[in-house]
Amino acid sequence: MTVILPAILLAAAGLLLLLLRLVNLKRDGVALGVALGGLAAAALALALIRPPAWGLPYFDGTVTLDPAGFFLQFVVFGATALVLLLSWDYIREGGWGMTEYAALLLLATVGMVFLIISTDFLSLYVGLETMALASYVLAGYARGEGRSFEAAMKYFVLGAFSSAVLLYGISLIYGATGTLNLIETARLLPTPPGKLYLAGMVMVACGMLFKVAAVPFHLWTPDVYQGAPTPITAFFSIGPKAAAFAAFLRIFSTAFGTTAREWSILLGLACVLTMVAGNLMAIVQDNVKRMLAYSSIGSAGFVLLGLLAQNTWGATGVLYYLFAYLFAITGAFSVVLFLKTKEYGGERVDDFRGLSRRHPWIAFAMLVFLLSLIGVPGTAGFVGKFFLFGGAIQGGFILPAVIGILMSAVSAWYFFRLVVNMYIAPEEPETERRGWPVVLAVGVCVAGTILFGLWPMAVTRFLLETPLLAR
Amino acid sequence: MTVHALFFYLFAALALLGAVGVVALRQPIQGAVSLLLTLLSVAALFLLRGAEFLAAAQIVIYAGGILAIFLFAIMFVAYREEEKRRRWHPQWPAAVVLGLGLAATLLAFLLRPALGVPAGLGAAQAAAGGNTEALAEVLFRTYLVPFEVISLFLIVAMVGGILMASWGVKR
Amino acid sequence: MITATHYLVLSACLFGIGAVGVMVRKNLITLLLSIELMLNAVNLNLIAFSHQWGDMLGQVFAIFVMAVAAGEAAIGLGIITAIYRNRGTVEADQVRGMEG
Amino acid sequence: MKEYIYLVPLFPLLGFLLIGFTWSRMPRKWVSIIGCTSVGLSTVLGFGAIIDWLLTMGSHHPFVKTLYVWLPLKTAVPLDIPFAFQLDALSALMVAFVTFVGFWIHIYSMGYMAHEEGYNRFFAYLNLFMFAMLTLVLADNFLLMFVGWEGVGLCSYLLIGFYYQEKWPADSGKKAFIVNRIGDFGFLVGIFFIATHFGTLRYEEVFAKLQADPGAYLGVAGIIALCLFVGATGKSAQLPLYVWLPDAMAGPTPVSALIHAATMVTAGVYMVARCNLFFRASPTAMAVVAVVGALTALFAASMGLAQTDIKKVLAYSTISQLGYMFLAAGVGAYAVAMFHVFTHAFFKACLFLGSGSLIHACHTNDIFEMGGLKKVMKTTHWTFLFSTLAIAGIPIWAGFFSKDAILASVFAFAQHHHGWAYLLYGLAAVTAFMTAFYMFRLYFIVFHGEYRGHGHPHESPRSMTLPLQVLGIGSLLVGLVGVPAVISHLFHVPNVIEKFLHPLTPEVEGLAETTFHLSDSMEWILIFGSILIACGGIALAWWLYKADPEWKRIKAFTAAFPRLHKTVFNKYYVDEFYDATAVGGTIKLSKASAAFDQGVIDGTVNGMRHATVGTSLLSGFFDLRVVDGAVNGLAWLNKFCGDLFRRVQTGVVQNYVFVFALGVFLSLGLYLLLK
Repeated sequence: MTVILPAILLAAAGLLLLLLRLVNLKRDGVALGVALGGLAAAALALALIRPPAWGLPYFDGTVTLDPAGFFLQFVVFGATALVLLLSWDYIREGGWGMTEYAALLLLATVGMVFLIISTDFLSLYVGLETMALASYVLAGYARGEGRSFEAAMKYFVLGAFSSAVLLYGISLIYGATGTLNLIETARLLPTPPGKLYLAGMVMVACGMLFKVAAVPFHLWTPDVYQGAPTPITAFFSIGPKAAAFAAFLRIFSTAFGTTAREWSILLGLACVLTMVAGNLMAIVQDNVKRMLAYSSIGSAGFVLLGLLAQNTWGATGVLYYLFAYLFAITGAFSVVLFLKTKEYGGERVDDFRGLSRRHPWIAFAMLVFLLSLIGVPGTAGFVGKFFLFGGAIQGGFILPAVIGILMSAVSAWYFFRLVVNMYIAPEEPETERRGWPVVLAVGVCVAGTILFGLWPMAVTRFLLETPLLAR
Repeated sequence: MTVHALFFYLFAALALLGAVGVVALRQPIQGAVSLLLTLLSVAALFLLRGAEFLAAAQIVIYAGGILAIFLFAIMFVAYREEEKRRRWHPQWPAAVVLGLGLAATLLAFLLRPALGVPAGLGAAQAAAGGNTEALAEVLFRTYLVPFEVISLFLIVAMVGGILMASWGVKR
Repeated sequence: MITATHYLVLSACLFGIGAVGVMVRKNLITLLLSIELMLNAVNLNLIAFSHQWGDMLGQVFAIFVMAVAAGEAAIGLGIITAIYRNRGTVEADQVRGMEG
Repeated sequence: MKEYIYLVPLFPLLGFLLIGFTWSRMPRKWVSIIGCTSVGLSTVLGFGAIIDWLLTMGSHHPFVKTLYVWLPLKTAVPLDIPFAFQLDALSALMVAFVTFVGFWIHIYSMGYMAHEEGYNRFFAYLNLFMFAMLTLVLADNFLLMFVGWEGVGLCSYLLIGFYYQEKWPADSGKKAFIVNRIGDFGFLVGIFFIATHFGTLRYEEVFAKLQADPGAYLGVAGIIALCLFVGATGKSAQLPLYVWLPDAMAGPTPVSALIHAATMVTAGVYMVARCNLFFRASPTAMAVVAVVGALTALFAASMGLAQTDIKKVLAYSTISQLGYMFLAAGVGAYAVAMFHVFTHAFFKACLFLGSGSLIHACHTNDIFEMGGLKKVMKTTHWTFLFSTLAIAGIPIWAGFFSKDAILASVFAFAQHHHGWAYLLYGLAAVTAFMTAFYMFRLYFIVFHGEYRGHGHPHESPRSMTLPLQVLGIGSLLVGLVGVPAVISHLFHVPNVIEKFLHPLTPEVEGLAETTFHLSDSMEWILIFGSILIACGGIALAWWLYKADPEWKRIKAFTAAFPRLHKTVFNKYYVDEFYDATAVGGTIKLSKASAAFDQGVIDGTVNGMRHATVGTSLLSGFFDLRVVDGAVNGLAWLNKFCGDLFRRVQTGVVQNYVFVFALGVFLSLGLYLLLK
């Protein structure tokens, strides 16, 4: 029970919000308070779970709390909390009502939690669908904006298609092993792997690659990221992605761990393609949300490197990079939101002109986020990339690692277009003041990026010293 | 050829026919009826594999529930203008080739799976005292947590569906 | 003798037809119907394997798949309604404000 | 006092934070005080720490001050990467001149930037740079060095783009940053190889492992060395990544003096010297370093011959001198390379500051709009002359000793080991001749003859001339710490620097050696030879530019070879080549992949529909609309073209599904083929 207590608390908070909506209590402040309170309670409950409960199978092995799951749950809680803060101005200006919005976010988070802690294909799939379904609605939340609906539609059609592919794959894996449990799967996999397993593995891989937006299953990403409400874009770029990577890691490292030689060909190809295409495509974008979307595609490629590596550094890199990415990408999107004055303000690269003059602190914060995304040492992003690339080289994936390092140099190119605009371009008229929640979110992200860049020890020690995944 | 096999081929053919109908027929409403054919045939196929509960659920949930929503939506939005437009996206020849290719590659993997003699459901069902009981055993014991989560999922679906359907008024 | 392979062949065909439907149909509702075809293919697999292995896992999974299909249909039709009201069309290729 | 070594980089950081985060609200006077004091304090503290360390531990034992554990590499505790600073011979030398020269350049900036907008920003960046540079040199592990390495790159970028109203500086800043990133990429790959093969990144541990069993690491050491060298070529502007440095002159002159002459650009040499054990394990790597160094020296010097922008002349001479340093490192004379880094910092900083003083006075960078300034700017004149004599290699000035040491080392290397290195000696000698020539060309054009500009040039303020005097005297004296062996025997003055840096290059069985001996007579011959070369260059400059006030001779020469002059003046069109290939190529590639995403896939899809008549007809049977269209042939064609054009910019969900399905299909097919 304790293992799923955080999820229960979150679900309770979400349902409470829906209830409030039913009795027509629609105060935005109350909604934000309930949602943040629910998250805080969940985080506390999670933090109180002590190691003896870790790694043991619960509920007939459908869920297991291992260090990776423990860690990533905090990441998604953080993502949801930050996104709630970001949404404050946005949702209020649209007059869209915080209550249902917060409820959907929380329920999506419940889905992510199950995606993260499941050690069974069935519960993993159910978590995935809960998360995805709430995401479709959230993508279309900017009602009245045609492109928001368009984003929801594209996300939905492709999401449903991909989950059909994933399901087909899972059914084949079940056919090959006779179990749905991930840990059992590892035990029951026939050696050498049969055709049934191979087809299943490929289709599961395709489904999961879609969820993390890897090339060539990434086509939805730019459109959805651009069309969705900006806070939700921030949410998509870290929350569901982190949860999907947890499941990815669990399926491929744990369940399919013995056949790494087979799947590393496919994932290696996808990884290299993703890094190259994502980063190159970002160069030609003029819309900041779209640029960040492509850069997040590229980042998924970096994370895949850690998955490929199949060693301690690699797994640590995956988790730490996602952790660092939480601060950097949410921060970057919060700056975009900060600049939103009119319809699509803050979305063009030109909107950043002279930001350092208008809001020196915000410009500095953006610089920190971009440096972290590029992977400049001293920021949390560097530490994550260090383990990812180091792990890949250690694991013998030298060419992908070298391509990754090169692509991370390329990323400086397009990110510095923003920096140039902020620091080196003439100034433009004043923007209006924003509410405190956005500023708070920016502050938290800056603090996190710098703090975990300079003092990564507390986290990395934990990640390196424990066997991350239940086996 | 046993009766069992005869039934299998009959329903398989009907299912495929319905599926082709969904893709090829002009009107969405025709497609929905076509899908009904497939759904019922698949339900029959479930029965042939000893999944009685599933067959019933297929008819109730799918044919009864989901398809009803579809018909509702079709009535609401898409009835009138359909005739004037092309029904297929211009990429259709390539898509058909690809779809056939996909099915063919899948078949290449699936045609000779290393599967032994089927165990049949007899033992499992006998132990629990019937198909539905055996199912409930697994569903409410092993998969209790996902079962609870799926209820959240349905809440999200309900709330989301209502929200989305109530939006979209032109500004 | 009808074996699991028969079911697999049928399900692969259904899956392929469903995929073709998603790729070629412009009407969003028909597109959703095609996705249901793909999910049915999955269920056929699950039932066949359930019979093969002699356990109930596949059948339980199939129930969940049905529930998910129901939820997806609800959301999908909600989205379609919203788009219809917003743009006056339910054709997938008419909805394209963003590209590149 | 050495315990407080961490304060040396910390003071400038504090200065940066203080100035930076009050933005433009702090008055200039306070900014000057904070900016200069912070660096002054680190200078004093740095020297204090070095002296304390020398007295208590001696130069053979490095002193390490660990602040806290930064990053673990393995689960085992001893292999953690600390945030720690290390004081040894090499870092002591670097700290000494970085803080000293840096301090005087800060003082100079007070005068130079007095009338500029963004005074606060400038000092904030300058202090941040000092922090990064000192972190770079004091780091006790590769990762921390990389922190400083990226930090100096960032500051260099910010400072080059300082005049952001103009487009050129902004572009140059970006160029510098990107070229540096390419170099950093090599460095980072090298670091990862070290981490994987040695399991640690601390210098002490890595080099101890390498020394203990060089044979075990021979193969990988060469790869690591080459990766690191890629990083060095980026930061230290060597072939082929030198292109950013001349453009970096768009920044304010004190920046050129500090970052692009005295300190940051020498970081590559420092790094190679630091990692000399890797390089010595691989003769190939050493040869690469030496050849790249020699070629860069010659190439850059030849480009300096025809420049008219005073700062560009100095920029090319910097590249050329850096080439010299790498040449020395490539033949194994690491101490000599560092010696040249040391002397170069003084005379090149002095030259740049002098040029700043000239620009300040004449408001132009063009040397042909100066002239005759000898009389009006006395201090600037004599300090500039001193440093010019130093770089030309005239005895007793600093550059002579270090340059002669390099030439001698190359010669000795050729004599003892590889005959082909005589060729390098030849290149270096030609470069020395060119250097003397173009530097004195500059000197004669600027200070002699008649004033050709407008306005009334005047001597610069005291805050600018004082640093000039200090560095001018420095360029006369600092060479005395490294006198050649023969002179050291003759006058009984020790070669201090060589002794001091001796622990840097331990003799290890199986690795290339680092000290060579020449016979006394040979050494004398080489010394006189290099003096002769320098004098020859000066004489030619004198003959062309001083003895011939109308410059008839040189004009006749350029008229005779117009194409040669044009090619040299345009820097051999290397920038144009890069723009056309590397930069253009990447943009094209990204455009192409964008087009692929949007167009090609969709185009293929549509192509399959439209290209074949058969398919079109088939679709016509099924689709009334197409049949209708086909009847109105022209209308159909029209629509088809528009359709196709529109389709290139997709955004249609079915196309996305198609690509998805294609991905699944290809992945399945891949495994079908593999099995």
